[in-house]
Amino acid sequence: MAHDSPGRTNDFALKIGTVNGTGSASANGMLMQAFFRMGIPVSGKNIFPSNIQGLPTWYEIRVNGEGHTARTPHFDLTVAMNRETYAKDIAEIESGGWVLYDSTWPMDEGLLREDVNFLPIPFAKLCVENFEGARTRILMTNIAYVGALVALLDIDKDVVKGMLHETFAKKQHLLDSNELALKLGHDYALEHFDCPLPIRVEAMDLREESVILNGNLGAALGCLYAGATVGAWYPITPATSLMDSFTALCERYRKDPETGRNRYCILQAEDELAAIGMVIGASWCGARSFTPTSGAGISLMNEFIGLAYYTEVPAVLFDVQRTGPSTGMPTRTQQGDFFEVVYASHGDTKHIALFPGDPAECFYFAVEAFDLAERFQTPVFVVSDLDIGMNDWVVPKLHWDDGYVPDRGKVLSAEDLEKVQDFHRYLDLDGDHIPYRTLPGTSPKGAFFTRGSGHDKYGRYTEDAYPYQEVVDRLAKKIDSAAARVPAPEIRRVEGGSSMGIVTVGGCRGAVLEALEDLAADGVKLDYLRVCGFPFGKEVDDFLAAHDVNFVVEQNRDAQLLRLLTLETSTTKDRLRSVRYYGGLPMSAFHVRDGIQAHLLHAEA
Amino acid sequence: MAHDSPGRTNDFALKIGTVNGTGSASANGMLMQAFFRMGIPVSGKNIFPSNIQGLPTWYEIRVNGEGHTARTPHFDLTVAMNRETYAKDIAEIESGGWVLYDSTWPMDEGLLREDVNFLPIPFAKLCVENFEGARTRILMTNIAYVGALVALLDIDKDVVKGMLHETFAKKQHLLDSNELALKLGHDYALEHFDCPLPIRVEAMDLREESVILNGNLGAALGCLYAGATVGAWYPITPATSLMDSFTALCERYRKDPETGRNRYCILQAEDELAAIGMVIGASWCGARSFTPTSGAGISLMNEFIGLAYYTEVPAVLFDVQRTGPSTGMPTRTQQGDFFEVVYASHGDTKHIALFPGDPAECFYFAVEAFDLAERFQTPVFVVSDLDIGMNDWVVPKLHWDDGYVPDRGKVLSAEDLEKVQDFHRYLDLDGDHIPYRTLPGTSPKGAFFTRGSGHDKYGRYTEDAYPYQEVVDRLAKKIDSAAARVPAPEIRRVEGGSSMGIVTVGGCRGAVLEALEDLAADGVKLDYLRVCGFPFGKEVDDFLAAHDVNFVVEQNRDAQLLRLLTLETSTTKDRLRSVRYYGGLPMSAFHVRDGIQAHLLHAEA
Amino acid sequence: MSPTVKPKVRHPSLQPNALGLTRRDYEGAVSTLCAGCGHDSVTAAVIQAFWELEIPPHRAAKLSGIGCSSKTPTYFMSESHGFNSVHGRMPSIATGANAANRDLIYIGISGDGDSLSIGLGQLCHAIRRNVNMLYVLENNGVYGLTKGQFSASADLGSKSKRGKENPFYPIDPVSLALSLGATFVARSFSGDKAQLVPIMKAGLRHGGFALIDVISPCVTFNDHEGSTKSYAHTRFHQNEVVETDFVPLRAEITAEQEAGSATVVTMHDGSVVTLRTTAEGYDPTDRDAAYAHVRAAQGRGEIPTGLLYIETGHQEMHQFENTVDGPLVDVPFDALCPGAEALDALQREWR
Amino acid sequence: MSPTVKPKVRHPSLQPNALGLTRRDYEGAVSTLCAGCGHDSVTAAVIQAFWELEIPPHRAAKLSGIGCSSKTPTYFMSESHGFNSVHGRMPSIATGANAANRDLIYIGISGDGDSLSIGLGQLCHAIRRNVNMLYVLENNGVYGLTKGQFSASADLGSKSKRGKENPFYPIDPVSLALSLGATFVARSFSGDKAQLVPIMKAGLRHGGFALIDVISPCVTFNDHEGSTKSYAHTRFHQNEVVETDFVPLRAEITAEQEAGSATVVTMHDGSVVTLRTTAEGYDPTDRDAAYAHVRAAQGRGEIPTGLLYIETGHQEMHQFENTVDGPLVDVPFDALCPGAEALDALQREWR
Ligand SMILES: Cc1ncc(C[n+]2csc(CCOP(=O)(O)OP(=O)(O)O)c2C)c(N)n1
Ligand SMILES: Cc1ncc(C[n+]2csc(CCOP(=O)(O)OP(=O)(O)O)c2C)c(N)n1
Ligand code: SF4
Ligand code: SF4
Ligand SMILES: [Mg+2]
Ligand SMILES: [Mg+2]
Repeated sequence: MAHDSPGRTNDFALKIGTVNGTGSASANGMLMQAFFRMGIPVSGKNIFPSNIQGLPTWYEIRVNGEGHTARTPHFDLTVAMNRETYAKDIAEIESGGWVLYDSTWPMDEGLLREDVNFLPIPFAKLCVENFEGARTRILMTNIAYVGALVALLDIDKDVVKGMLHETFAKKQHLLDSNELALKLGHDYALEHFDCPLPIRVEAMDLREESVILNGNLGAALGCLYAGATVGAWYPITPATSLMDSFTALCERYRKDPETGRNRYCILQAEDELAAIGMVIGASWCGARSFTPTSGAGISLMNEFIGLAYYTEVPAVLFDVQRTGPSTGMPTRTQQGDFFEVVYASHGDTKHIALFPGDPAECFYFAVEAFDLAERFQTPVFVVSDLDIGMNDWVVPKLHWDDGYVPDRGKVLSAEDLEKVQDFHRYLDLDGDHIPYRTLPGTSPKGAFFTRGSGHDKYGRYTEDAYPYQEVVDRLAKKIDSAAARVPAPEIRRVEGGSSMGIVTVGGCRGAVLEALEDLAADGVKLDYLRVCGFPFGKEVDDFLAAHDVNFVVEQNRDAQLLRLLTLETSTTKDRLRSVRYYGGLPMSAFHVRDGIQAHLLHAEA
Repeated sequence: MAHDSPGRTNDFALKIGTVNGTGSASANGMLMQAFFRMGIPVSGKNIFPSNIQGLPTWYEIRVNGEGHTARTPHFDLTVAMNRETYAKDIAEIESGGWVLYDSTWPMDEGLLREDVNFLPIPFAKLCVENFEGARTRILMTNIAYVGALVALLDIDKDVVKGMLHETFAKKQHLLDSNELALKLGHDYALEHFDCPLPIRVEAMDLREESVILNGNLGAALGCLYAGATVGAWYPITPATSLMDSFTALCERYRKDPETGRNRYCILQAEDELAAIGMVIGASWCGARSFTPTSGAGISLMNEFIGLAYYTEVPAVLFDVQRTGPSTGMPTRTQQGDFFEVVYASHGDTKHIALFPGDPAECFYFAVEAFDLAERFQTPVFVVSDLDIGMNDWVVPKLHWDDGYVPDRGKVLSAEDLEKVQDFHRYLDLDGDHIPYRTLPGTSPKGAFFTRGSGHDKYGRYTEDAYPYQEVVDRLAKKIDSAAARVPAPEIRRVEGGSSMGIVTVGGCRGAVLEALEDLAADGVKLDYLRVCGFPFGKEVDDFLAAHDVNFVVEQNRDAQLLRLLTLETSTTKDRLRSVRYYGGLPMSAFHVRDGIQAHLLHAEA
Repeated sequence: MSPTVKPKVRHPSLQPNALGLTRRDYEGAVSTLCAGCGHDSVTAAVIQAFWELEIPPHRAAKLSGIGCSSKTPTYFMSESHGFNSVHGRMPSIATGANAANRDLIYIGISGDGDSLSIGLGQLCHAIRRNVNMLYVLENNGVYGLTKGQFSASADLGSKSKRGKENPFYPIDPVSLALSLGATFVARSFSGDKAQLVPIMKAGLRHGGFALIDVISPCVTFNDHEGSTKSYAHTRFHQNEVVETDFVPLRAEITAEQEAGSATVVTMHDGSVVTLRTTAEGYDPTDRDAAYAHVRAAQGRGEIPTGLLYIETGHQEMHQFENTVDGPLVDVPFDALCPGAEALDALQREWR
Repeated sequence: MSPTVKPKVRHPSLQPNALGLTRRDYEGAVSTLCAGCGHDSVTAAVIQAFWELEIPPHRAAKLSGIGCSSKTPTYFMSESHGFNSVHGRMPSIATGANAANRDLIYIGISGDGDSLSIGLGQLCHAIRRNVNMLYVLENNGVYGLTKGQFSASADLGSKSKRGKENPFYPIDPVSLALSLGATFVARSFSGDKAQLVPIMKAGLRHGGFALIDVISPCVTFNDHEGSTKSYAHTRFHQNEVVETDFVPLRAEITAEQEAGSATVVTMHDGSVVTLRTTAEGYDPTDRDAAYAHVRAAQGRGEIPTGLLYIETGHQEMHQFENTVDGPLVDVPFDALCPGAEALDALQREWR
C-alpha cells in the first residue's frame, strides 16, 4: 500500500471519468455545489466529447481554500467509472493519490500502480442489488460515488442531503432512491477505508457573497438587463447555451403580465449569415440586438460585419471561442479568434472588442457592449470562450444599479429633427467623430439611405476619392476613440513595482494570478495587467512601456494578443515575451510558471 | 488666349471625359494602342462608374518617353465630351493646358479659364451631317475626337488607319464610316488650330519586346499554362474579366481536337461560398483549381479557407482588390485586403500570398501559385487589384519555358503506395513539415478521411491536447517554410547604398520608381524593395534591418503592409514610416514623393 | 453627347391623395439605370401603389441587396429610410427590422441573381417565417450589374447575347414559393403597370410575406431575339390567369355583387381584393391546384401572370413568435429590465 | 458502467460479392452515435447497397457536412476517401470533386439542418446542376448534434421534447426537389432497410443527382410522443407509393415480363429499375403528377415513400459543361498547356 501524501485540507483536485449521456453531469454538478455550499473556493471543469452519448467524458473539480481554482493538470484523486479510460485516468494521478473505482468488474492487474491507493467499491453491484431498471441503476451509480466521496473527503452530508431535498422536493420516490444511493456509497466507504482521507474539506465562509455562474448565463443575463429585445442565432457549441439561457430568462421576465405576449423576439436563423443580418436589421430599426456564436460563425459573418462597420449600424456579437482552426475541437477551449474578430471583413476595418475574464464579467461586459455599440454605432464583440461560457465558476454576487440608463447614442427623435435645418447621416457635428443617426419611421425629415457602397459625409453615393476618404478617415478615428471607453484593464502592482510585467486576457486570469504567487515565492516578482477591451487604452500602453519585459500569457498558437499589442500600442517589440498554451484545456498556473521560467533561464543563459 | 506650355515631346497626360455605354471605350483603347504601336511608353486608365449606362466615365492616357507611365493626377489636355462633367474636367487641367470639347453646344461662359487653351470642334454637328442613325452618330463622334487628337498630337495617321483596317477587315461599310469620322476630326483640327500642339508624340522603338496586357488576362493565361482544369467563380467586379478571359482562352486552346469536348470545367457557382467549396473539392480530387474574386468574396470564403488550411487541401484564389470596406467603390482600386487574406478564417491560421506588380507578373505568379499550393498543400492567394487587373498596361513580352513541369507536390501514386507499409495522411516523414497526400480513387491503401475537426498526425479524429498540437505546430512551420519559396522581392540599390529604403507592393511599383528618380534629383537617394510574396523571406528582413528608415508605400488606410512587416519580420517598429494613398485611384509618383518629403521635413523639424 | 438624363419618373397628374401628397412626393433620386430598363417601370409602379394606398413615406422602409434591381429603392420615396445592403442577404435584414418594428411597412426589392443564387436560402427562409413584407423580385434572367451572365432563372435553352444557350433547368420563384408554403404568390411584368399596381397594393396589405416575381427585361444584356426574358417574348407569352382588383378599406365595399365567378379576399386591414380568373376553374386559394396550373402552363411555354395564390388566416412571424402588439423598439426600458431586486432573488437560486 | 460499445455494424453472412469482398470490407469505424440512432441503420443500408453493387470501395468518395448524420461516412467503407467538410457546404465540394474526376462514385450524407437550413442554397443548386451523385438526407426534424433544436423539416405542430410546438411550415425535401427539376427523388425510412437498399442502388446507378430523403429518427431528441419524426409516427404513417426493385446489369433482364402495371426504367449503365406503384394510376415518371400526389398524401398526414420520381435521358453536369470523357485529372499536362510557340503567336495579337 502506497504512502499517503501529507494531509491537505481544502487543497486538492479530483477527476471523475464517466461516459456521456449517463447522467453523471448532474451528480458531478451536485458535488461541485456541495463544496460551494460549504463556503470553500471551488471550480468544476467539464471535459466532454463532441458527441451526444456513449463516449468518455470527464469532470474535474478543484478545491482550494486560497481561492486558486484555475484548472490544474495534477489530480490527487480520480473517480474511475469508465473502464475505457482506466489506463489514462490512473496514469494521470499524482504519486500518493487515490483511485476510486467500480470494483464490480475486477481491475486489470496491469493497471495497478504501486504509488497510488486504490479504493474499490462495487458501485454497479450495489445498485443492481438495490434498484430496479437499467436506467435507474446507472443514474444511482452516479449518486453512489458522490456518497463515497462525501465520506472520503469529509463533505458535509447535510449539505448534500439538502440539495437532494431541493431537487426532488416534489418527487418523494426519487428522493428516497437518491438518498439510498448516497447512503450506499457513503457507508461502504466508511466501512472499508479509513475516512476521511488526508485530502479533505473543512467548511469556510465564502458562500455569502458569491454565486455559481457560467459565462453564457451571465452574458444572457447581461442582454436581458441591457434591454436587448431581438436575439438572432444559429446553434453552435459552445455558444448555444447563451441563447438557451436568454430564452429561459425572457420567458420568466419578459412576458407581458396581462397578455402573456413576449417583449422580445428570438429568431433561430437558417445560418450565421442570416443571424447577423437579422441583428443588423433590428439594430438599424433601433432595437438592442445581438447574436451569440463561435469562430466558424464569425468567419461566415465577415461580409456583414464590414457592412455594419461601414454603414455605422450597431451590433453586438458574442464569440464564445472554441479550439480552431476550422471545426477544430468544438468541445475544447481556446483564445484563437482575436485577429479574426478585431480585423473582421475585407478592406480597412477595426472593431471594438471586450474580453471578460470570468462569468461575472460576461454579465457586466454584455451590458457595456450594448452601450458601446450604440454610442459608437458599430459592431462590438464580447469575446469569451468555452471554459468561461460553459463551465460553472464561483464568482462574486452580481450587482445591478437601478439608476442605469442605457446609452442609446446619438439618435435624433422627431422633435430633435424639427429643430435642425436638415439632417445628414454622416456629418461629424460634435468633433467626436460620431455622426447622428435616425431610426426608420421617425419622420420624413429623418429619412436617409443606408448603403455599403461608397458614400460621402452627407450619406450620398459617391465614387470620388476625397469624399470617400473623409468618411473612412473619420471611421478610423471613431474606433480609436473608443479606447478611452472600453473597460479598463485589471492591474496589480507588486510592492514597489517591478521591471517585469505579465499581461494576459480573459480566462487566463486565475492561472496567472496563482502563478504570480508561486513565482513570488521563488523570488520572481511581476506586475500584472489583464486586457479587458480593444482598442487598447492608455493604461495598457503605459504598462508595457513601464516594464522592460512583459510576458504575454494567452491560449492560442500564434501569440495573437502579443501581436495585437505590437500593432496597437506604442510598445517596442523587444519588450514582449510570449507564454502560450493552446491544447484545448483551460490554462493552468503550471503552464504559466513553466513558460515564464523557461524565458528567465533562457535570458540568464 | 493663354500661353502655351513649353514644347514637350512624348511626355504628357490627357484625360477623356465621356458617358459610359456610348462606345467611347473602344475609341480610347484604339488611341492608347496607337501610342503603343508608335513604340512610345504609354498607359491607359479606365475610371468608370459602377453602373452600366449613362453616367460619366473617364479614360486617362499618359505618354512618357522615359517609361514613367504610372497614373498622374496632372493633365495637359482634356477631351471634354460630357457636358455633365465640363466643370470638373476643365478645372483639373494644368495651367497652359488644352481643352478639346464638342462645340456643337455653346460652352458656358462661366467655365472658361484664362490660363488654358480651348479647342472647340462641333463633333456632334459634324457627325449629324455625315452619318445616319443616332447610335452610329454617337459612335462616330468617338472616332472623330480620335481623329482630332491624331492631328493635335501628331499621331502617326497610318498607324491608326491600320488599326481600323484590322478591326473592320470584313466590314467595308463600317471601315468607310470610321475612316470618314477619323478624317472629319483630323481635318477640322488641322484647319482651325496650329497642329501639332507643343505636346506631341514622336515614334520610338519600344514596341518590339512588349505587349499590351491587363492583369486579369495575364492571370487567366497563367491558369491556362499551369494546367488548371477546374475554375469556379461567382461574378464580381473587378474579378469577372479574369474568368471571362480564362473561358475565352479555354475555348481556343482546350477543346479536344477530335471531339470538340472541353478539357476544362468552368463552374459559375451560386455564390462565393460555393465557388471556393468547388475549388476545394476539385483540388482534393487532384485537379489544379482556382477561383477569382474580390474582397467581399474573400470575406464569404473565410470559413472554407480555414478548412483548406487545416485539412491541407491546395487551392488558388485570386483577390482582385477593389475599394473597401463592404461594397465600397466596386470600380475603384485599393490594396485593402492584405490582412483579410493572410490571416483569413477563425482560429490560428496564416496563408501564402503573392503580390504581382503588373499584368505580366499576374501571369508568372499565377503559375507559381499552383506550384506553391500543391507543394505546400494549402490555399495560396494571388493578390492583385482593379488597376492591375482591368487596365491595359504595356509590359515586356511574356516568356514560357516548355521545360516547365508542374510541381504537383507530395502525392502518392498507387505504385508508391505499394511500396509503403501503410499510409498516414499527416505524418512529417521528410522533416520538411509537409505530409504526403493521396487522391481519391487511387487505391484502397491510400484511403483516408479528410476532416476539419481535430485530427492527429495519422489523420485520426482527436480531442486530445497533444496530438492536436502536434499537427497545428507543424502547420505553422510548414507555412513559414514557404517564405523561402515565394517569389523573391524586387530590390534596387542606389549607387553605394543608402541609409533609407522604400518598401512597396503590387501596382505601386511604377509610381514609386518614378518618385525615386524625382527624389534622387532632389538629392534624396533611397534603396528600393518591392514585396512579391508572403510569408516574407530573408531578403525582406535584411533590407529592413539594413536601413534606419524604411518608407512603406501602399494603397490602404491602415498601413496594412507596414503592419504585416511589423509582425512578420524581425524589424523594429521605429524603422518604418508609412506613405499611403487610398482614394481609389491608382498610386501616383506625386503621392509617393509628397508623402516621403512630408516625413523628411517632419524629421528635420 | 451628354448623359441620357432621365427625368425623375414623372406622372401626368399631380393630384394629391388623402394625405395631401402627390405622386411626386413618392419619388426618389433620378434613376441611373439604362434607358428602357424594366426596373424603372417597376419603380414607377411602386410609386403609384404607395401613393394610391396613401402610405406616409416615412412609415415605410425599403430594403434591397445588390444589383441593378437592388439600386432602385434609391429611385422612389426619398422620405423613407432605405437600406441597400449586401448581395443576397436583404431578407435577413428585413426580418430583423420587422422583428424590431412591426408597425412599419416593408418593401424589399431584389433581383434574380440576388434572390435565386446567393440569396436563395434567405429568400426561402423568409417565406417560411412569413415575414410581413412585400418582396419584389425584378427578374430579368441575367446578372445585369455584372454585365449579363445567366442567372438561375434563365430558362432552359434561352440564348445569351453571344448566342450561348443556357443548359440549366431554371429556378422558378413562383413554383418554389408555392411549394414552400408562401401565402401570397404573384407574377407580373414590368411592361404591364395596370396589372402590377393592384397586385403591389394587395401585397402591401397582405399580412405576411408577399412575393411578386416581376419579369423586368434587361434591355442591355437580355432583350434580344432568343431570350425568354425579353420584352417581346414576355408580351407574347404572358397569360393573365388571375385579374386582380384591389379595393382599399375606405372605399365602400361592393364585394358581394362582385362575387360569383370572382374570388373575394378580405385583407387583414379590411381592404378587399377581388380575383377574377380567366382560366377555367382556376382557384387562387388552392395552393396545389395553383401549382399544377402554373406548371402546366409553363410547360406549354406560357408565362402565367397575376396574383396566382393567396392565403388568408395564416400566421406571420410575430404570431409565431408571440410578440407583443406594437413595435418592440417602443417598449420602455423599465418593462425590459427586471432590476436589482429581481437579480438578488434570482441569484439566491444559484447558491 | 462502460461506454455502449456498438460492434462494427455486423451482417449475418460473410459471403463475398463478385469482387471477393464481404460486407465487412464495406464497413468503417465503430459508430459513436447514440444507441438506436436512425443514422446507424442508414449506414447499414449504404454498406449493403455498395456491397451488392460490387463497387470497389476505393472507387467511391464519401462526403458530408457537419452533424450527427454527417459523421456517418466514418462508419462505412474505410477504404474510400472521405471528406467531412463544413456545415451545409458539402454539395459544393462534391460538385468540384465530380468536376475533377467524373469516374468516381459519389455519395453525400447530410442532415436536415445541414441541407435545409445553412445548406439549402447549395442543395438546390446541386440539384439544378444535376451533379452525378447519391445524396442521402438523413432527416430527423432536429439538429441532433447541437442537442435538439427544431430544424426546417420539423412539421407544423410537431412537439419538441420540452413540449413546445413548432409553428413553422416545414421545408419538404421531396416537393422542393420535384419543383426544382431533380431527376431522381425518393423518400424512405431508416427502419425499412428492405425499401432503402434498392433505392440506394438505383440512386448510385442514376446518371445524375439522386436525392433520398430518409426519415431517420433521433432517439435522443426527437423520438417522443408528439414528434412527427419518431419511429412510431413514421412507421404508422409511412405509405409506400412506389415499390422499387433494382436489377444490376449483369443479371439477365426479365423486365419485359415485369412490365404492365410496373414501370421499367433502364439506367445509363444498363441496369434496370422496376417501379411498381401501389397508388391508383401513379406515374413515377410524371414530375408534376408525382408532386400532386405527394402533396395530397402529405396533406392527409401520410408519409409517401419509395422512389417517387425518376427521369432518364436527362443531362448531367458534365454534359452541360461539355467536358471530355474520363476524369479531367487524367488529362496529361501537355494536352493542357499550349506551350511557348502558341504564347508567342497569341501575343502577336496584343500589339
Ligand atoms: C458578395 C458579392 N458577390 C458578387 C457581387 C457582384 N454582383 C453585384 S450585382 C450581382 C448580380 C446582380 O444580379 P441580379 O440580382 O439579377 O440584379 P440585376 O442587376 O440583374 O437587376 C453580382 C454578382 C457582389 N456585389 N457581392
Ligand atoms: C458554421 C457552423 N454553424 C453551426 C455549427 C454547429 N452545428 C453542428 S451540427 C449542426 C446541426 C446538425 O443538424 P443536422 O444536419 O440535422 O444533423 P443531425 O445531427 O440532426 O443528424 C449545427 C448547427 C457548425 N458546426 N458550423
Ligand atoms: S444592365 Fe440591364 S438591368 Fe442593369 S440597368 Fe441596364 S438594362 Fe437594367
Ligand atoms: S443525438 Fe440524435 S441524431 Fe445524434 S446520434 Fe443521437 S440519436 Fe442520432
Ligand atoms: Mg437579374
Ligand atoms: Mg437533423
